[in-house]
Amino acid sequence: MIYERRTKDQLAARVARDIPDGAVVNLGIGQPTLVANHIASSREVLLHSENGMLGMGPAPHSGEEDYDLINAGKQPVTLLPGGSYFAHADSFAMIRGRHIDICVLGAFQVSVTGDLANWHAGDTNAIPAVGGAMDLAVGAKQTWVMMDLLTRQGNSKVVPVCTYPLTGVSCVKRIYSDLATLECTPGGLRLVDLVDGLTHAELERLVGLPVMPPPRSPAGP
Amino acid sequence: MIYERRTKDQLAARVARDIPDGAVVNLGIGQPTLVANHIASSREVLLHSENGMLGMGPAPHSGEEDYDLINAGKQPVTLLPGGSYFAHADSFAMIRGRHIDICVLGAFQVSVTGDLANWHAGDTNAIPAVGGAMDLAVGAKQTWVMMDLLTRQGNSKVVPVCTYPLTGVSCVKRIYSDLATLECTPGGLRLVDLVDGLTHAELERLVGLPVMPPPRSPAGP
Amino acid sequence: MLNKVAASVGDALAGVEDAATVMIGGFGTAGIPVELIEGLIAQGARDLTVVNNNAGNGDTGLAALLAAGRVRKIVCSFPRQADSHVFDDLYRSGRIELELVPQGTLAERIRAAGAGIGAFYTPTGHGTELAKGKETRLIDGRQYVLEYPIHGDLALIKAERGDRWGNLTYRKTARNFGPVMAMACRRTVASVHEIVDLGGLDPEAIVTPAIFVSQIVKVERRATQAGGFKQ
Amino acid sequence: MLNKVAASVGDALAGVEDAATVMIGGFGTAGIPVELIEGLIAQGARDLTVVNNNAGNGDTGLAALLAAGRVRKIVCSFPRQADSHVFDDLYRSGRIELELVPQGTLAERIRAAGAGIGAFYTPTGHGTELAKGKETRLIDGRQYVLEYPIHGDLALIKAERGDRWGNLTYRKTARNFGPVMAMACRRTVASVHEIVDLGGLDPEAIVTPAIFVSQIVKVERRATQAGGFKQ
Repeated sequence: MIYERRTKDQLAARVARDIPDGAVVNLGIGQPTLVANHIASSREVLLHSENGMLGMGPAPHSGEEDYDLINAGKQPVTLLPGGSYFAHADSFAMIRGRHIDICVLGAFQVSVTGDLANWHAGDTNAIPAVGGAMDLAVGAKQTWVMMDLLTRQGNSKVVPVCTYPLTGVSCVKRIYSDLATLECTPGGLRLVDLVDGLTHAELERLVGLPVMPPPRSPAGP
Repeated sequence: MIYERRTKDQLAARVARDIPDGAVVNLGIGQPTLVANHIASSREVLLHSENGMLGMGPAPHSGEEDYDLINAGKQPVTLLPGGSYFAHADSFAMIRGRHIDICVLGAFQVSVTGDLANWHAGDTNAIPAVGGAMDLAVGAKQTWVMMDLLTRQGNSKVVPVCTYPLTGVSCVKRIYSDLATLECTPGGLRLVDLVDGLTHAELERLVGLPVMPPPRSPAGP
Repeated sequence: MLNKVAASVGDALAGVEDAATVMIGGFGTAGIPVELIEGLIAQGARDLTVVNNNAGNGDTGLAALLAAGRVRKIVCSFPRQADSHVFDDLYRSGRIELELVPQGTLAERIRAAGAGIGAFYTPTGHGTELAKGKETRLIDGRQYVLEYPIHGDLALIKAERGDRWGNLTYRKTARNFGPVMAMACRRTVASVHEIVDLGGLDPEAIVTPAIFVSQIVKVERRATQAGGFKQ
Repeated sequence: MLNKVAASVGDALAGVEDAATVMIGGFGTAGIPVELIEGLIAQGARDLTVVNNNAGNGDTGLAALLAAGRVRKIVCSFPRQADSHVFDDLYRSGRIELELVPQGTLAERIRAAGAGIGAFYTPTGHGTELAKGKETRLIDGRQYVLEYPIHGDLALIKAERGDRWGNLTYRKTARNFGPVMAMACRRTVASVHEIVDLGGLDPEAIVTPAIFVSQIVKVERRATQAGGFKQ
């Protein structure tokens, strides 16, 4: 079988396609940030940044950066008309209070039942840092993960049980990866879609876990 | 002995005299509201109203009432330059978080150790209503009570133990009354001042409780 | 296009279900969403639990909702008022349930629901009748009472200006419970006196961000006390 | 006359005691009260506990305070950064204590201190290492962790405009931790870029009311990232 991994931009576009118009979305630091580039400008999606902003716009033109206006990744951004600023406690009240429709996060590991490990690679010498990951993981109405399916060593990042320290328990609903989109359910993994040329059987071999077929016909990649 | 009760205005003036410049003060509904009239306009005291205002000013001129601008007693008021509006949760965070320097409340009964009863006269047929009294009683840095010392029947409203339902436990620091000013201490009542002509002995007879003498010479009424 | 502007109060309130918990903003004459309450009466939902600071005044607004027999229970801090006769009669005849909550605890329990807090310890009410049967805890030498969030199905609030995303500002002390009630309910409907273009509200001065608002509807400012301005 | 305007940063920071808990606002480049941190270094208090979202960047500001050996413990959500070498060295050599707190829990614990809440249950962190040893509780089918307030002796925050009563507004995302830190400390010092006459701030748009502020001091806007504007 010949199949190609989704590029980072293809993956971001795949995630963007599933975000409903009008949704309030928090995009985590790193790869999830790319999703914003793939939401058509004709659509209205409200981007929330946990440092205190709703209605976040794109990066400013070079030379127009305002270092009082940054996103959670500490990069200069802009605010759209209709956007608002608020304090940290209010921003995390939005998150914890389940007002964010979708949060997209990176991950080191996700378990079949949706446990998430994304804040600490388990190296006991590393200086730990958690930021808003734990709040987002359990607070959003839906937490989606965006990651490569396999590590560089070829091991599945979707695992029966996370071995890295947890960020949240049973919180991931969907995994968008370079090879497939999966849903975490109480009964285990369920397939949403695959890249062209990758078979269900080959996916199960790569993940090393059973993957239930989609309830109906899967959406294209 | 001949003595005269302080009038309501004299009592309000007595309370006003003890409020330091720059203090943040919440004046309860009813008699405590009068205190505002006795704070000299040359002084700056920040009045807090628990419905969401700091820097409350006097009543508006007749015909200039704005019914979106009312105090906790639901009377039209004004806002001074430097005043601010905020929501209920923030307003009670100020109260509960001990940011109000002084709160002045009315009372049915106060115990020698500062228990306060001011929300319910104990009539089982009455419809109960508490408002912000319990928050104010325990939240302010200092809770002062302003009341007549005796009921119409001549019974002391300062009691060994409150018989009416409590508003707060050990929360009253000072009692400003028509006959005397008293402090509630863990050791019992202590005299601050008396109206002219009333003796310490006669006060103790009226209250029916021992009253410690002031630590130093009492201030005049 | 994200457009939360409803064409009418009737449209905004379609589908309110029986037995819903409805939070209604307002304190005294300020911030009562009179038109939305009238809309709820017209809409017809019954067996409601209402969360409000008071329990209605005179014969209009919340008092009219009570008089129409739509309210099973009221959660409030100060039901008894000079003109609360509608509530008083229902209460004395056992036809309405009352949960009395200190005002600050009411605001904080509503905020807790909106902020995803499972429960919190407050010093307010400790040692009083209103804390009877509640868990208490000594923390750092001070006694606290455990209080739980109040979640709502619908919030009806009165704001001043709004835009099509649902951002809101308020006017003076009419702000009161609006911001926390908007956070605590699955659906929040706000009346406004003015709808401005997107970007027409100062992003530094928006009090309730769009995320907390489901629909807004424009109502005319009335020449009444509840309307705010004297005219 | 109530005048909270300090003549200088030095005046504003007089009397900070050793072993104080100092909350310092800022997130990334936004809202760091650089001049106040420099003032604290000059003032000389030591053995401090610092509460901040991060643990310093580069060699200035909080990193300089750490490098000067003034900080015993830091409470933060995200110490590790590309340029957090000062903290990293202190931490690896065991010369600084770290309490790692999820960002939203950090903000809420600070708010709880300011709002008089004795403790609260949050879903954040349940089942993770950061909740180890903490009380948990099942509420309405969901697991929560019990968290306690963080009280401070001194808050150093960066605001935009202020008046002599101490009212504050902020600028864009520089608002971040300022409003809650101002609530949670016995003493709050805010730097502002402009001091306006009383009444010069819109009462509807004041973010931190005067009640939470002890002193304000004017600092010039710098042509640096931390200053906000590019110049």
